[in-house]
Amino acid sequence: MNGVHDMGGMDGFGKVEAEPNEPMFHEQWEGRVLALVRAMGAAGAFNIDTSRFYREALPPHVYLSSSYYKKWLLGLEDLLVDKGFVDADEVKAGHALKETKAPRRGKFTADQVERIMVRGAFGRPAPAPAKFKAGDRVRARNIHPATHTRLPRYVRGHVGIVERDHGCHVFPDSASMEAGENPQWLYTVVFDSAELWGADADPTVKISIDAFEPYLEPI
Amino acid sequence: MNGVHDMGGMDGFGKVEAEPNEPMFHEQWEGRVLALVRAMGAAGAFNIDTSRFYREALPPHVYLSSSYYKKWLLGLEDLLVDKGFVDADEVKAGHALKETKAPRRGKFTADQVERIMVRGAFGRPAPAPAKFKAGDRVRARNIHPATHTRLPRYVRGHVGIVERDHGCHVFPDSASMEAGENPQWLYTVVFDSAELWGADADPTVKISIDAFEPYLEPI
Amino acid sequence: MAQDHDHPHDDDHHHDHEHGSELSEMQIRVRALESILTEKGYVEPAALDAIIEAYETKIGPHNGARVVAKAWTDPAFRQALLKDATKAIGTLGHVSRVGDHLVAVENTAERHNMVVCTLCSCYPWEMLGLPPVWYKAAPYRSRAVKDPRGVLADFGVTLPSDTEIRVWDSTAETRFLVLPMRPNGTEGWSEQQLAELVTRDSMIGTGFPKAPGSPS
Amino acid sequence: MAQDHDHPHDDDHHHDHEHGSELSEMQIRVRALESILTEKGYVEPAALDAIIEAYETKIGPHNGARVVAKAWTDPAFRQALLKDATKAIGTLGHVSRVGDHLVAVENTAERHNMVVCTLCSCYPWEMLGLPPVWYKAAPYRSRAVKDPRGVLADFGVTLPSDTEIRVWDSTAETRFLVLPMRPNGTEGWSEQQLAELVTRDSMIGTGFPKAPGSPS
Repeated sequence: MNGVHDMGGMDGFGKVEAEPNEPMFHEQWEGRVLALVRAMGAAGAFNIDTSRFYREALPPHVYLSSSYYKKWLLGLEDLLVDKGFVDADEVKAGHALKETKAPRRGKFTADQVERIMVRGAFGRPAPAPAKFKAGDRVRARNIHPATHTRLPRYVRGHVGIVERDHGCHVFPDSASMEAGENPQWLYTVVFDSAELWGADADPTVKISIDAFEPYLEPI
Repeated sequence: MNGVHDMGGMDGFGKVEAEPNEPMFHEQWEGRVLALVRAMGAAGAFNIDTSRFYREALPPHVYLSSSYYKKWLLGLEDLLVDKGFVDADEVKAGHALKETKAPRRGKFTADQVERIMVRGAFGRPAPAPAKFKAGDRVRARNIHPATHTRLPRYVRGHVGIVERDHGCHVFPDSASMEAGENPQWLYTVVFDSAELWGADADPTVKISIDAFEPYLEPI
Repeated sequence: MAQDHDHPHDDDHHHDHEHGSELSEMQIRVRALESILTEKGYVEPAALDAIIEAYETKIGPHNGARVVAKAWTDPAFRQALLKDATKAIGTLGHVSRVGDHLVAVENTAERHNMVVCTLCSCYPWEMLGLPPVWYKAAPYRSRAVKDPRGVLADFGVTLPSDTEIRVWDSTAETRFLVLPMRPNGTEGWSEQQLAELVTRDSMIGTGFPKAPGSPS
Repeated sequence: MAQDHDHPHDDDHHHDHEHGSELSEMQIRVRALESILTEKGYVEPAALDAIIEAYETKIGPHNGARVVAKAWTDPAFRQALLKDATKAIGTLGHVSRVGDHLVAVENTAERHNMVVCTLCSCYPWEMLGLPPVWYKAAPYRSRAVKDPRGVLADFGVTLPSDTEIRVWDSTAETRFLVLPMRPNGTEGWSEQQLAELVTRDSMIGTGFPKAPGSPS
């Protein structure tokens, strides 16, 4: 979706402000939200792409004015309600009122923590040969799906060079909709700054994205 | 600027909700803000393009969460402070503390109201012949100025057809910076929906913008 | 998704205009700015009163409705309107306020026109009055250029699937007025009768004129 | 413009994390959701405690720093790291947690690398810990791909004007670790000494390693 989360190249957000000696969490509840999201994901209630989609789908002014972990909480609440793991009445009441819908992998318990401290593996066997190889010129397709995609707006329609081939990976556009993993070839595609930002762009800058094969067309 | 005001084609804002029997103003202060903006503009404190730029430059989360006339007020305050007509201390205090900086056309008085009830004239004599004519295929340039522009992001890089020639008009990109009127030819340029939104777009839809000549390149 | 049902954090989805406390804060703030600008001699309160009164009494969709009704009954005027709306309207004694570069666009059985301003809120004030909140708000501005049929559905408006839809994004100081199709069953009606059928939304392109005999 | 000076409506520019009352509301809300999920048997509080403890104790930029220091002292490891970072790091006994498709990108005198995730907050957690707020926030995400030199200036970092800047937008499940240039004056240093110089920001590309002798 062309949401406000897709902010590469936007103006108006001001300077980057780094906080010296920033703590891992600014409030105790932030760690709790992180743990809840990781635990419910590990229990099989959702995959990472679905959880991203729910954060992106927050109303834009909420997305922009909420802190990071607040967005995580709001997205998690929406997702759990939509998928039937929690009822909106339960969220209001603050405790369980309805039957449990078993998540795919069952209750998340403490002995599984070590497993989730390594990032999930998204590489998959290739269902078909790669269409592109390093050195190929490709155009990022001008697509505007209403659903989740990982092709940012700022590259759509623009021409870049395939630089690396990462093999086949779970396709977020499908996984986010719970429509299967639908593995696709993944490439690093690099763009000149002038191609993306026009003739006035800094000529010393190149920008790459990691693009799934359906995002690209040959030229 | 690539601000959040440039929202053509964005997703996530929900349904259009029309209010039956909507009043002209929902609160008394809204009319007052409108009148202040019109009066200060008519006094010569700013032109319409500059006032638009100050609204666009509000922090994005403020832009999205403020009502329409609140945006007008916030933009007006910022503009009057930046241009030296009002001091930030005066806004805090709620009354005048510093000397007056005379606006270009002087005090706005009640006898001038009729004049401003007709929209200003933005047509200007042509400084050069038009580069394009009806029927020409043109590409909207891929420009990303940090300052005010009226070329929306959703058409940049895309090809359309010149449909009408409106003569020469004040160029907002210049006027907003108080860099003169710099008149430019203005054209209605029409795009197929698939050109803008990809192969899945509704084929019965065409979209036009009014584009100043510097926004366009021949193809 | 979040917009589609009653979510527990709907309290986070508020906008300013729903908050009473916010509003009185705004009143104080606007009054303060008016005091400053008055004290500094930039404006006078009587002029502000007169501006508001002019908006409240002198402009509004009745102006556009009279233009549309005239075009429905006078083929020469219709031609002139479509050629140069500012000039054509300037010849009408009863509508004196019309800015430059007004463009009238005609709906037909084959083509429906719809007007938006994606970048701000450009709108033909002289013809239609101040725009409604929805015209200035993000849902309409964002979707009109990408999903006009979806937007029309929000208004309860359905067009035949093969009707061409032309969206006019008001990105300059041109202004657009939709000339809707004359309703059937109005043969022989006077301009004044016809003007009663012309709604604001029908001149934006998000609605149709009223049908004869429908509740006014 | 609005961002650049002390404006009267700065009170409107707040974000949630600056409001104490908001935070306690959040605490109540998070606790409520945890109760529901616990009561329904999806999670157990001890598992949540263990997750938080693992984040707080087992990951962090010290992991990345050891990898960088090793690459600075061991040319074969450096080669292997640049070829396949996941595989190369997997051979190190002391860094057991590394996900698939980690990519190490090397800074040189000619090219500086910088990593961003414009769409969300993708970041090599196992190597660097949880990302700082600025990495996840709109200013960095929006500007890194369009004005990386301006972003570097916000960090007080200046590069020669002819140095190529390569921005890596983390749009998939690949993760990027910048291998910064080894500081001058560190000849003969041990891996452990070198690791002390490697900052988190130098592995994102928004900073440099510390110089020898600089305050730690």
